[in-house]
Amino acid sequence: MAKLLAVTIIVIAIASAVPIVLHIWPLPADISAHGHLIDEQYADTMWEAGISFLASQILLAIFIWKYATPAPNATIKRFPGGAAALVIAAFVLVGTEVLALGVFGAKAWGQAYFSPPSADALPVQVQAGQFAFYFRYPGPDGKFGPIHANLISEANANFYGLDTTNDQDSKDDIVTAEMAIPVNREIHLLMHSKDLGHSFYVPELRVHQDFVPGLDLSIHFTATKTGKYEIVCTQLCGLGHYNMKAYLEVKSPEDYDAWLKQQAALQ
Amino acid sequence: MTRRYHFGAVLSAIVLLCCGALILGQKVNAAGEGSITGTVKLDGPAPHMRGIDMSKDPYCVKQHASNPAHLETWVVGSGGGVADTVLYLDGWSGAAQTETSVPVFDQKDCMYTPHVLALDTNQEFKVVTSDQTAHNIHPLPNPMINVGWNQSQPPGAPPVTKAWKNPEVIPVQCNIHPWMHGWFVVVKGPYAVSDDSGHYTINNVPPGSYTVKAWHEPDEAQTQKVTVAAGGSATADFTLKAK
Amino acid sequence: MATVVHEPPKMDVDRLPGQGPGNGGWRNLGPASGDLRKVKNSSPPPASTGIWVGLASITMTFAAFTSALVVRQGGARDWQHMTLPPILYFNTLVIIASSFTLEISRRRVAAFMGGLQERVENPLRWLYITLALGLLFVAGQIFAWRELVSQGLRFATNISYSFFYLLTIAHALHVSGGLGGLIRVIAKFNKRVLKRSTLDATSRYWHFMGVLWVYLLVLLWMKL
Amino acid sequence: MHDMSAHAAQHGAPTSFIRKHIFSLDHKVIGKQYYALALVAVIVGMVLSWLMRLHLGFANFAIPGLHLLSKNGAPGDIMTPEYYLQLMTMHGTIMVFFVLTTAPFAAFGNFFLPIQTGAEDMPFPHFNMMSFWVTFTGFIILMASFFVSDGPTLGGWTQYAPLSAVGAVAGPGQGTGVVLWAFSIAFFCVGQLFGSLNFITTTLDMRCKGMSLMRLPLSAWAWFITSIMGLTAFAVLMPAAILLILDHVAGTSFFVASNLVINDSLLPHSGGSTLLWQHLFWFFGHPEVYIAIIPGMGIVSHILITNMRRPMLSHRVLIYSMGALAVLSYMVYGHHMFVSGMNPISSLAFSFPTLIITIPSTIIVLIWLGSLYGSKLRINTASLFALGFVSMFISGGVSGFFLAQPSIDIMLHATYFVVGHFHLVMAVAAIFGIFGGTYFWFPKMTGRMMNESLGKLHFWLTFVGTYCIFMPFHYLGIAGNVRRYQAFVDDYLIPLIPVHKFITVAALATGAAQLIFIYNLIHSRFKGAPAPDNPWQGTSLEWSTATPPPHNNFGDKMPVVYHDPYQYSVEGASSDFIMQTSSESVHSADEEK
Repeated sequence: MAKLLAVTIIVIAIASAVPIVLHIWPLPADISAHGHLIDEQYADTMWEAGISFLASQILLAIFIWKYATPAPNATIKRFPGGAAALVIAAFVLVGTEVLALGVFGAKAWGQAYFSPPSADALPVQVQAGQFAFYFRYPGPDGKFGPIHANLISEANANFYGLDTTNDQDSKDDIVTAEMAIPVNREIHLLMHSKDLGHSFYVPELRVHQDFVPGLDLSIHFTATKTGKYEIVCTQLCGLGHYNMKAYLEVKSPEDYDAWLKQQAALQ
Repeated sequence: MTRRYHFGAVLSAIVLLCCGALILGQKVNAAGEGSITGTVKLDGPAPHMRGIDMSKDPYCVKQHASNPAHLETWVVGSGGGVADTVLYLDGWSGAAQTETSVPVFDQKDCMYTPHVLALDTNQEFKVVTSDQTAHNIHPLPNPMINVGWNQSQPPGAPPVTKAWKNPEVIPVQCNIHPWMHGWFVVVKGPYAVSDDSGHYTINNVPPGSYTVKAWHEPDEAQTQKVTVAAGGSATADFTLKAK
Repeated sequence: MATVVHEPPKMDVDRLPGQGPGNGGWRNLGPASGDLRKVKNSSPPPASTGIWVGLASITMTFAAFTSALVVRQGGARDWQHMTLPPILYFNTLVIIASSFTLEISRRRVAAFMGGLQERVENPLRWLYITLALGLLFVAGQIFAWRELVSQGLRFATNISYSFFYLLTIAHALHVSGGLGGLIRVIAKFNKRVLKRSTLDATSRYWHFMGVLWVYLLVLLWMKL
Repeated sequence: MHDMSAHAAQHGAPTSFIRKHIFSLDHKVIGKQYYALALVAVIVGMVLSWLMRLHLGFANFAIPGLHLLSKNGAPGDIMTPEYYLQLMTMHGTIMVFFVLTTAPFAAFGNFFLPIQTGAEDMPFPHFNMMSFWVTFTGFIILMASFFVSDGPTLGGWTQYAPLSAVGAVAGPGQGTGVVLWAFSIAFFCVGQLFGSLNFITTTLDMRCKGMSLMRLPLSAWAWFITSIMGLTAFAVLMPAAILLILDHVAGTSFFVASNLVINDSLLPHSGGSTLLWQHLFWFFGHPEVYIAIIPGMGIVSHILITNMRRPMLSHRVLIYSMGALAVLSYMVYGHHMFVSGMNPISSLAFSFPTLIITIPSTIIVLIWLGSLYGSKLRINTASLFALGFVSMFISGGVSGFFLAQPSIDIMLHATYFVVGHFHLVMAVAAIFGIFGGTYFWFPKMTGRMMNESLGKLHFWLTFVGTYCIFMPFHYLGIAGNVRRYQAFVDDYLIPLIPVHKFITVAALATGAAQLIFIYNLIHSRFKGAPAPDNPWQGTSLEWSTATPPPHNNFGDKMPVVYHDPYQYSVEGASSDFIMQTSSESVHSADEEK
């Protein structure tokens, strides 16, 4: 039975590694300017975690195979070096490993979060609410009008609570239900929650940020490939959480301009 | 043996008599009731109704591929007739519940049909779904007046049967498709909802003087006084203004 | 405040069970050789360890409330700092005084138990005074709440009031627990079954409630 | 405050049924009560997970009879989105609180900590009894929320504000359901605080003669460390739950920000802090993970040592590592909030301790592996489950490398990768610890042996089954499958549905295998072979007393301890194990190392 267990553990360990090695379910293809850092970090971590995983499972299996049901006159053998060697090994091997991961990971994180958006980044606002995203483009004046929470009315399609009669800045704001962005241009995404906690996650874009009610956050990113992607909510927000999504279209600058004009006409 | 037959015969006769009296009585009553008819019109041009972008749910987009969806705040027919106006008798003091039919509130193509559902107090209604995407029905009454609910209806789920206890104008929304917006207008007594050409008829109105109230979303309300003769019909036309 | 007078250690390796707390304890570091002659024979009574553990958890609870208050006060613009009802300062004096009276009674009980004090009335009187002061404190707190409510300042009026009610009520409930402990001590003392560890634990708890109150008062009074 | 210590020693064996089996002061009965509670809870939680998996694998599958559970939640037997989330929330809450905390910590700890320390009972038996009954009340309150009109809360076991704090407008169950949830959690916290108080005091003050701290078995150490964590963690969750209740019933705004709009209506709250809940919750939540797993580590070490016939390479290093886990667990809780809008610098600050926590975990695993080397391993159901625990802990642990790094967390946060990670490392591993403990200690607890053949069958099905369930979770997460979705409507998730079908089948099969365990448990309780006092030739104190132990644990003579806890295969000794109570004088290389 011990040998069966050892074999089972090895089979499970190898079977677990197969889909990873064969890239059966890989990370979604990266379309962002900063994503390669995350992907490299992920790949490095996968190597280290994979080796630790396989090595420890196989060691466990070997020891089970070898030391179960010993001969009656067998004596206890001590692991060479004893506990001290293992503690040192843990500190040295895992310590350097995690330190390296930590330091390089900090770089990837910093790339995404510590640099300010460039001055010519395109500002887009996203508002999350139960259970849809709405996007706002500032229009020709480049300014977003103020949000009046008491005017928010999904019944009248005033999703942002804009007062277009009194607020000058609101008049040319363009509110849309899908997000389109020009390719290779930095986007400065201003995040606002209408009601609860939500999240903005585009796996291909390597972007993931929660909406915090009462606290407007912003992130910035650049998409490098045109195409249609999905923005999904990852923060449990109620019964329609699974269907809280919007499409993200990365368009060529010309297509983007045309799209924006078309949306402006619909306001 | 014969006595038993006698008893049976007498009982049947009594039952028959009672039923007959009831039916006759109703007929007599119905003969005395009148109706109020009229037209609801809009003053000025029909406001522009914004289109609805349903892109978040591809199913909804597909349903509206040929007929683009737009807001239904003002549905104005030819000749300026306004649909979805609720007409009812203000200060109704007659029977507690006059309407007993079970109207249907359908979720079809990611919109509500009808957009406005008028109801008598305690009148049961059915919420059904014709869509292959899940909706949630979330009416939000004033908690001091009625008890709200929020319930999903996945595709193929049986109808939800509900009723409202007290008169109130209750907005209803689907949060999964936030553009889906409708109204439950709960009134006491007979009511009618104007059709696409603005016509309406309130039936079963006993003779007497009434104030007819016309309600249109979001909070437009007008009144007119009419007198209904026994078996006759009164007319009340309304002209609304879009804000 | 004062030295804790331990009960004399009792030790019998082969004692029968059911005659007192465990023989071991955290001071009882057994030698490797199995030679038990060097082993210390007593541990502190569990009540005196237990009370510290309990106080630690109460401290954590109020630390959590404090961090909530700090975050909530610092993060929002809707904080209206409240003026504390003046009676609270009187209550503070009462609870501090009760700590002193309890300490006096603790010593007198110890003297009585040690046979140095003949008359039971003397320590008992001080216990009753402490109990009365404790009740007065709780009554004073209730008076403060009533006063605020009569001015229309309720739980949800502003977040500062929410914290005020929350912290003072939580504290008052803990003080009421302490009053229960005091009544228990008095009852046991009257029956002459009071143990020193019970008395010491109760008095530690009571002093802690006093310190906690002063802390809460400063926390509510301060504008961060 | 309350001096019940005298009572601990003085209370004689009760005679009435109620005092003996229901409101018992005996730590052994309370331990069994906790075990029974965990058993009921785990069955409820497992059935919930079956329903969830059926719904996930086969969308809009009508589960016959489901409408009997909830008319609104499953009209026509089809699960609604909210009902899925409600079941999910209840599954998480029941499992984390009423199974993973109660079974390894409160149940086994209550039964064996006093025995392993050589105490007659806990020092405050009334608190101990209250601990169980308050926890039980919490469970009943939680179950009651199934029967309120709009069902239990759907906010997830983390119950993030403001979804949890704004009331019924946010969704079904977010009114009464949340309030009941919060009350249940507050009760649970109080119960565990009472329990922790007893555990700590027992370990410090109630040890028998000769029982130094380092002579405590590893399981006792694990319970001691866990109880210190419980004391601090539950003391923080309880105030958080109280604040949540106040936001509901008193109209306060601790967690609800200003100007929130739902259904076009402005919510009557202002100024609350959303992140405050997350900080309070995770300050409890991360230590809670270790509260669930550290007792498992202790139990598994205890089982492994007994079955390897040798002590661990180092007794102290294991204890220090578990202590380090406990201390670090308070410094890492922010890694749950990397993308929550916390300052990105604090994300990094939380990242490093999270990575460092792998060091003590690695040490523990290496000590287990190193001790396995050159041992005389006996294979029985208990040791199989202990070895399974080690394997699960490794598998679940390595995925922590990914989640500890904020940069990779951008990809994996809130995906099935996280679900796979915590199920393996915390849930399944802890459950393996519970199973191992059950097969190992059942003889001592009931006086009867469990059926080994059924036990081994149960192990194989469970071991392979859980890997089939939880390994694919990682792949789903890497592909970006978001958790807490009741259906997969996103275009990029639709190709993953076959994986979900596979997981569902595996989950149903593995769940069915647990029926073997329940049968074995009940059958062996009444019909099992009578157990000897020391069936596994163990050395610690629980094996030196009668089976089952008498009311005061050790009969009429208190034990005296002469040895370290694990004197196995000592050269020159009269047998291959020396009980802690044996006065045999031996030279041991391992003693006090």
